[in-house]
Amino acid sequence: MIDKRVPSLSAAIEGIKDGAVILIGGFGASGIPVELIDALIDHNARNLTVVTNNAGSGHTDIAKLLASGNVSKIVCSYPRSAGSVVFEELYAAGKIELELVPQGTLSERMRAAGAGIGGFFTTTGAGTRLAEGKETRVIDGKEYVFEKPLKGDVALIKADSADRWGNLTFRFAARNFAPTMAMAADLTIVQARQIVELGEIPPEHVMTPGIFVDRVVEVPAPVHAGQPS
Amino acid sequence: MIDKRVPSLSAAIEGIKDGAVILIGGFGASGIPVELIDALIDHNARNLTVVTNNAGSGHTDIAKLLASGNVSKIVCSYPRSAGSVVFEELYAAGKIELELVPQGTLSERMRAAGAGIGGFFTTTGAGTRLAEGKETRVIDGKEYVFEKPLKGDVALIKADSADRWGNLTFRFAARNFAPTMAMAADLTIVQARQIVELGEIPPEHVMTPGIFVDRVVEVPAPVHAGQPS
Amino acid sequence: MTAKPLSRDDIARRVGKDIPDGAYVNLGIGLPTLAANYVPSDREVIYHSENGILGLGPSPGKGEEDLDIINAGKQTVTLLPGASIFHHTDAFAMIRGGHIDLALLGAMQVAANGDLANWSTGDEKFPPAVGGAMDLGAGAASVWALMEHTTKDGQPKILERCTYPLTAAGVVDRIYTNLAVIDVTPDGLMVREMAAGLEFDELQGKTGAKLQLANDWRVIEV
Amino acid sequence: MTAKPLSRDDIARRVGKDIPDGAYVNLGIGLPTLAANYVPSDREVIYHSENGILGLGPSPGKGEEDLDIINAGKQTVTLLPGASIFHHTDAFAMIRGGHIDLALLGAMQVAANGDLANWSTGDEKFPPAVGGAMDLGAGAASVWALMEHTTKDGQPKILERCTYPLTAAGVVDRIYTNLAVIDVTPDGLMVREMAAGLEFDELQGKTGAKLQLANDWRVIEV
Repeated sequence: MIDKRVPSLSAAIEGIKDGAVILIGGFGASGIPVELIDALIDHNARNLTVVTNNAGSGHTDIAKLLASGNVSKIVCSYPRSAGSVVFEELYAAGKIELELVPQGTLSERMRAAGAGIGGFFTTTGAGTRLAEGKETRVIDGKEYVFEKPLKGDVALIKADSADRWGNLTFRFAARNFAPTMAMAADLTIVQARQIVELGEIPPEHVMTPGIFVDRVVEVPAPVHAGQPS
Repeated sequence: MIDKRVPSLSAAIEGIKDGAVILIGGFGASGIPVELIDALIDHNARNLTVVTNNAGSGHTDIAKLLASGNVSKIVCSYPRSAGSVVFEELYAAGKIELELVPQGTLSERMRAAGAGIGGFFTTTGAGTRLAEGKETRVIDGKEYVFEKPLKGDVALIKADSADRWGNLTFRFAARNFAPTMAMAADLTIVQARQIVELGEIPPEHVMTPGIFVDRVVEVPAPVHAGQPS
Repeated sequence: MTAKPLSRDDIARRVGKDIPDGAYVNLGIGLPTLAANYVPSDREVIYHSENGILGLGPSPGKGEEDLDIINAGKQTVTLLPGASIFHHTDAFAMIRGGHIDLALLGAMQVAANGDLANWSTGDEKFPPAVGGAMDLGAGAASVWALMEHTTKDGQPKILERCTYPLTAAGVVDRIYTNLAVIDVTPDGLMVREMAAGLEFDELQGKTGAKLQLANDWRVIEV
Repeated sequence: MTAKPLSRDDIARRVGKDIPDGAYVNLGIGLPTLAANYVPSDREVIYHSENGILGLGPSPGKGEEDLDIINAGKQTVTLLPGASIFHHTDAFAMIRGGHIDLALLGAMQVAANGDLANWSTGDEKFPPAVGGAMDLGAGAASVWALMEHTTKDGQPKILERCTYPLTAAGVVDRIYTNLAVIDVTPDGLMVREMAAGLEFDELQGKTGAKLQLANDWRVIEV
């Protein structure tokens, strides 16, 4: 029997090791798995690399994780935004390493990891600082940059509905990075607003098939990122 | 106003030129746009390259297109199957060129074309005849083959529902190659069982966003491939 | 007659008139987003957002905001009938694959060859942030740069070569400023329109790259 | 005692017992598909099909066939509760990305180093066809090869090196034949089980590569 449901947030987070690469879904405040992040903070694994689009805002969720001192590196496209004070202080103090990746390349690199692609050529970033040191190639007269897969040890994902096989749906644009990150991690952990019976999600409407999901925990009234929890 | 609806199959097929590369959706008999193929046969463009998974069966749809003498090359993964007599005769007579591509690589190459990827490395085919003459690279100790994008001039797609913006849904596994082919062609032509009002397809259930679609024609009772038409 | 530079709203108004019917358009933050307000009402334009939306509608009414329906600037928006939702990787496949007809991007600098700089001043004190700018710059079928013609202290932002780090090389097709509308052509920068009362020499004086005045140039109408 | 080779159904029965609970499994056409019928009923296995299905169920009842619900062998199937549908590119991302735990593949030849040949005899008279075999061979986390131990005229199909064109290099983990169950290990081919009444020397005689007999070898039970 396949049952990916776990009874608690701490059980969901169990086993994450020091030094792990953690992919965290969300764009802006939409789709951020706040409760899983809080559980990760409590879990207290150290020296983490976090891959996520933004570097948090205010003092909750991702910003709170950074403030915990357990994140040594962040891989993202847009760390600097209104309220990204925690990140900016850590960065200014040299306490966090930043790998800046164009947003589409960030997503495509994770897809490559999940899809067994060893690397790909993209025009994004060609001729810019972010291509420095990278292999380039002219294809049909245009310059391309070679980008490598970006794999996670763990992905933290916020879903709307889930079933015991790990099939997922997402609310509107809370989908963003989630389906790609779910593919790209060895251990994909999901918080879902509701866990439904097998078959309740119509097969054609499954947004992330359960094969990409390892653990599902129900969080019936999730806090929206950036709001007080 | 954006209105991708066209009034007839012949209007849908209009303008396809001699020498065009035509991507045709479908796997086995599922998802094959039979009526569009028949219209293409009537249209009589010559010297076509057809990209599709199978090389037709019996004497209908893809087999009928091959029998028309208008296809000089087929790119596919599995041309030989029960009833692929038309293809086999043309092949034996040296009247059709075959480019054999592993099924996943076929799909991934079209995705690359649609997604602006200049090429990618895959383990599929490494060390086999189908990698002969191709660039290879060892990545993390495994051998990968470099594969290039595969772009279509035209894609012929069978959908279930469509709206005037070109948003599509598909019935069950009739989806197969369609979303990828829709991305990968300059001119994506769709036959849909029904054309619905804008907004009738819930935004989260759109399977191919209209941005990838150029023309939609309603074919209310499509013939299933391999069945008498 | 003294030159009458366009207001920020007027730049947006001028750009809005050029967004073609039926186009798939991605809007950068700020001026570009403003421009969408001025597209003539008889045109149907489909707006794309990097976070996986096609068919963005106007801002929601008060109390109708949905925090899971936001644009790339993280503002709440609405979905038009016909909208679709997809994941980030597909959203950027649309961009990189050339399916987005037009990206309207704010710019810090544009070079005569179409080089775009809009993500970094190169100041190492601040952490860099790029978002989807490089993807849009490299991928969109057409790129229009929107900006003030000069910096606040009067330095030109249109240059022979950008001094700021590039976002994408040779991608800008058209520049809209508070003083002019300029096409980037293989033969150089071609001024199509100038603000009322502006002399070409004055415009050239505020520009760090050689301009040519189109024979059929006009005064910008907003 | 004379050897009792397994029937085709018995090979499928033997394989079925080894398919683990909770596994994501892709089934090749023929013997592999047959094996699914013999998975113990207390196990839940999720079957994957290249054309974009997870959660394939048994054959539909007569009159209940849906021509848009088919497996990779183009037979109509059913969908279990919990099934999902996706497009071809995602289906192969699952395969190539190592998400499929196990691929059961029919084989023409297997080499001692795990090389698999199952798509072509190299005969140039016939058009070649590969389908998803190379993707599955290269991508699945584990590959089991299912086949008769020898050709119809008694030639070995397990060889030091394949003479047919390869499907994938060094990928087979286990071989199930009508005579034996053999693991492909870094130290060579290790016989885990033999058909009742079969002597090791006889098995070796029908095999074109050096075999080792595991200390704890057993008679195949079906």
